[in-house]
Amino acid sequence: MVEKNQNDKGLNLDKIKKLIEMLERSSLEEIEVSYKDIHLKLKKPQSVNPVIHTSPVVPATSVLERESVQTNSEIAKVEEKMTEIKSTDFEVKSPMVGTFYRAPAPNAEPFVKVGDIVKKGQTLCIIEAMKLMNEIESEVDGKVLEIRVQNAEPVEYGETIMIIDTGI
Amino acid sequence: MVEKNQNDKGLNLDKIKKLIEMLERSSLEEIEVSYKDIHLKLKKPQSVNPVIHTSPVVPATSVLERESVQTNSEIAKVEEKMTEIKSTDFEVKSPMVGTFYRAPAPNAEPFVKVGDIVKKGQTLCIIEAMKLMNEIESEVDGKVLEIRVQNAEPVEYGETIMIIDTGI
Amino acid sequence: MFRKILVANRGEIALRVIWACKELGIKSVAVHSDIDADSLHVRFADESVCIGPALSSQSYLKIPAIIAAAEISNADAIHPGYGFLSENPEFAEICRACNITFIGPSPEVIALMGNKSEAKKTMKKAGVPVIPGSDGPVKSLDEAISIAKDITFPVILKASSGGGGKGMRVVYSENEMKDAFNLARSEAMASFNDDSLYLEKYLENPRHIEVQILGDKYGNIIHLNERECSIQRRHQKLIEEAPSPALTPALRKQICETAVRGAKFVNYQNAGTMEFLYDNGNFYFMEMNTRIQVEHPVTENITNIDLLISQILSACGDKMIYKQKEIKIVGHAMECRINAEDPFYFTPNPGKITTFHTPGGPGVRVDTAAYTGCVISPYYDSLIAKLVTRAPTRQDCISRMKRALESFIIEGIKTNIPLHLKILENRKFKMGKISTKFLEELLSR
Amino acid sequence: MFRKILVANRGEIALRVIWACKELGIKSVAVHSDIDADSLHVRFADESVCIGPALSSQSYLKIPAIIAAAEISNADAIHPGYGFLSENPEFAEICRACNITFIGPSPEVIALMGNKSEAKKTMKKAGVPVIPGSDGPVKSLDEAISIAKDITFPVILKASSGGGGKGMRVVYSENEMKDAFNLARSEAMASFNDDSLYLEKYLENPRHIEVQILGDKYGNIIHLNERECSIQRRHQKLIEEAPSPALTPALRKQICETAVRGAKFVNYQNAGTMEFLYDNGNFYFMEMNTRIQVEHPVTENITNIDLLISQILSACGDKMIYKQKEIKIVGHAMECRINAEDPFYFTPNPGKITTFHTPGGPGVRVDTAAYTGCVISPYYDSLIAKLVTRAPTRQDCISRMKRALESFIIEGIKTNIPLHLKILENRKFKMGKISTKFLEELLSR
Repeated sequence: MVEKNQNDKGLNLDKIKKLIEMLERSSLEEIEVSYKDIHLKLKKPQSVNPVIHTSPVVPATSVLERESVQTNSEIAKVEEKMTEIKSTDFEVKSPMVGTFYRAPAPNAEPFVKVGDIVKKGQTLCIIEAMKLMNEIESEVDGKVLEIRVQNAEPVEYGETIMIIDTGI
Repeated sequence: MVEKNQNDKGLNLDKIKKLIEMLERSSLEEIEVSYKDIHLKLKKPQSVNPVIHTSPVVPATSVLERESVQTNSEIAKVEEKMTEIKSTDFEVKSPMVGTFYRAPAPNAEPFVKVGDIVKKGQTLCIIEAMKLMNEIESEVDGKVLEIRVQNAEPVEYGETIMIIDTGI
Repeated sequence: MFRKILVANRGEIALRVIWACKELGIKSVAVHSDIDADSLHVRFADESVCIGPALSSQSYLKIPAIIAAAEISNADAIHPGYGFLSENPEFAEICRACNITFIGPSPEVIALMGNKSEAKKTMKKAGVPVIPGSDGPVKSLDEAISIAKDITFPVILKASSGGGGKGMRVVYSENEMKDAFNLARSEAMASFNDDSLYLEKYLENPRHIEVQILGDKYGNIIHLNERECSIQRRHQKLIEEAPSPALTPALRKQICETAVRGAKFVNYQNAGTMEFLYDNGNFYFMEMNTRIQVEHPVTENITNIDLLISQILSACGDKMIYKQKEIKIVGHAMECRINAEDPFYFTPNPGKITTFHTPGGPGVRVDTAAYTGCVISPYYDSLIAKLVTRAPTRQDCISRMKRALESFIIEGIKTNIPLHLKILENRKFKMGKISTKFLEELLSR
Repeated sequence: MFRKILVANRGEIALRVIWACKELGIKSVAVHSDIDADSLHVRFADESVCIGPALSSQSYLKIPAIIAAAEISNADAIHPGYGFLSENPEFAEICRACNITFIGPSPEVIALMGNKSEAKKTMKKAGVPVIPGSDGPVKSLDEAISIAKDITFPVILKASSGGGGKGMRVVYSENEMKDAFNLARSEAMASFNDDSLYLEKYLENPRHIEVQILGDKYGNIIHLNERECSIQRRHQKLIEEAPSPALTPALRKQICETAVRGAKFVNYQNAGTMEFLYDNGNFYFMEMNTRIQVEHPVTENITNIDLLISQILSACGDKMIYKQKEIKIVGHAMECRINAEDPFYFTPNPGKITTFHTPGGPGVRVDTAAYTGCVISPYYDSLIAKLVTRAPTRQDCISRMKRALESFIIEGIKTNIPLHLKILENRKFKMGKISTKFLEELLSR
């Protein structure tokens, strides 16, 4: 930012002093701060203790705090689930925005059901966008573990639509 | 003190001096500061003698280069001084905004000089505010180690005006 | 022109003064308490002086500290903002004695208008209608009862030196008078060190309508139309707007011209506000604020006149450049005061603001000294931002305010934004059917 | 009225559309690439749809993804903002075929005015002065030389489908023509997949003056006066203002009425801008932008008309509510585009914004989608905020802009704020003596 004509209340000596005190009292090894065009690095002598990293000096608050709160609980949910799920699970993500269909026609059988064994290249579902029916094929061999989207529901780009267990 | 506008925001000698003091007094090993095109790194060796680097990073034509050349001799002086300073130092802070006077009248002797022994209750200086002369008395017994403000200079509330060594 | 103005205030109004100084090319000096060292008014002023500890009485209210700060920084004028020392005649007097221009009216006018019962008497003389009531302080309970009977109940008792709702009591009948009189008197004593009370007719559903006055040093006084500030809680304004939805053009002319007459009578200089209670076509002088008001942006928005710049130029001795007949109202403006408080319990909620994102876009103005990471201290007033909108019509102005409130993100502390949204969605509010009782009624439901 | 508008854009203009939707009580749908999931337009819209990966061609420029997003969210209209698909006639055509209202002019008008040489021909027929030059594309080098001799050197070669300075070459003499012609042609081919070029007289010190047009579906077209956008670098505008300091009232009337005549000739609907080069009392049609412009707030500030709301109402089939003679200019307005770039080397500077504090106070408007903690991605345009000021006079407007720039704190990335301050302090700029060469000259010193 521009050099303002006012006194810079950024990193004055008093603040540096306080930072030194803080560093001394802490178990940290080093403090590095950038503020406007000032960069400051304070370092303690090498110690035996394990190095502790506390990165953001300035709290990296997001405008989206509410959402990140939700995200945490969502993460918790996902994590719980993840414990059941093996590392061999494959997430089928929607390659486009559109409407998800499980079957080729309203009264037809769905392409796949939970528990089905699928082969690479097999059609898993259809995503309709602009009246075009896009068949989504499996990229892996495996067993359908979960179908995340209801028939005829909208999906976003990148949304997980199915989970396939490739470890069978 | 009133913040001077512009121009003195850089890393001038006084500030470097103070930074050195801070590093000396601390248990830290290293201080690194970048400000605009000046880069300053102060590092304590594992041994006793501090190694001091002051070098402008970008344009070698910087106005501050000359100053940093001079810095070394200044630093030497500071070092000498600093070795004397103990944790028993007492900072005399201004209890009010006003103008600092070292003596009761323009041609009188100053109340105290560096090196003087002072007693609790002894007048250290005067701070004038709204034509009122406020005598500032020492809160401790000790020896005047440093007088931070020049005679007839303004002081802010809370500004350190003197340092008294109470450990004598 | 002044060389350097000391801003004897903090928060958004200190910044507001600094903006005006910058636009006029005048240097500014911020004063601050020690806990305000990281405040934006300190950052944006050309110079700053720490004047004392957090407690206002030891810093922002301490006259010697502020005068000393002006002296050591060589400021030739002081802008007092609102609150703190802005209506303290002694401070204005000391500034004058120290040869520092106080940006505001003369100490004499501040003193005269600062005493509510004296101000009322004076305005009565000037031909400004005042609420029927006692002529000055009531001396005894008996006198209070006799006047009340005369002007008919309900009546209201008020502290002569009062403000902010303290020392006020509404009395509906003779029976209630004794207790009310004693209570109001002790409150007045405790709050203002002055137990004198006055009494007036109590209006059941009044609107708060005030007129912005601007005067120079040569007797030229104009008005910049009215503001309506009926949305208030315990005499603390919450939403202000202009023009008032209650006034016809004829009534507007009448009330504004009356305000100018009153201001001329006391030879008013600089910016000031005449506050009236308005009920059913009648309006009564309540008090005059001899300073800039929190809600001045509302007037700036409908007149395109910068009130702070006008204050400075007037104090500097410039002649009034506006003619009354050239002052035009453009559109509608509204201000919501965003306070750090629980939106429904009104308990202050100081703390650290972790996210602060202000709304933008057309017709939105934000006056604030808050920022992401700043700490709202419990020592000072809870106002953290003024959100002001303008639009061609009152309805558009409300829609704009609503979307601005919805996109104002303040995290880390509670604010009254939810209350503002609730008010804006109220049917009576939308229709402009408001009074000073509006909020009380809304909250009691 | 529309029930739900999909905003086919990102950044500040997406927010601007959302504000208008909110004020009109219309639901909004944000579309976004995966890396924009935390953007403010996603947060403030009523709904959001992720439409693809970061690369614009796979998301904001991908027509099927946007149409599908409108379909799954049941949006009945799409606002394209500026850039991306805003001037793509195919997109407007597909919207129409899908029964979704495209908020803008018809696909036919977009196509006609989008081809620069066709647009020029058409405007010539409408009696709008155009720069002397080729009548449509020049077929060969020989033809280019012959026309250049005819209209006298210097001349400028431009890509027929061009924009943003690509495929442009100034030619000062016959000798230079061959190389310039070939270079411009290959640039045009590479950038727009169309190597056709046209040629026109090159003006040495022109001003960029443009007229804001607003039309409804019933042939009513008005202008909202001009903007001057002469402060530009490589045809990228940096500072825009209104009114232009170059025009007399008579010239203003002439240029604005000419623009309306041109717009009427093509039966223009919705908001659009006629861009002219102005030199010494003469003005020449350059091109028409068939969309809202970045600098629209400048016009909103001097006319008090909300252009986004006007666009939506017009697309919805509402009749024009403004009469030309009622459009009044109030004061002066200026916009500085704040870009995430090195202020003097112009290299983009994406990264995380660690502090973002926007200026407030009277007459200051900020349109931005940035916030403390947000990441400015290298995938999109470097515009992070538009700072707009209004004041009674141009001089006051500049003072206000200066203090607003000085109090705009952006940390973590470099911005062009220092360059803006440098321009604002320039004597020639202050006097209004500017041209499209101004910035080049300032920077070369």
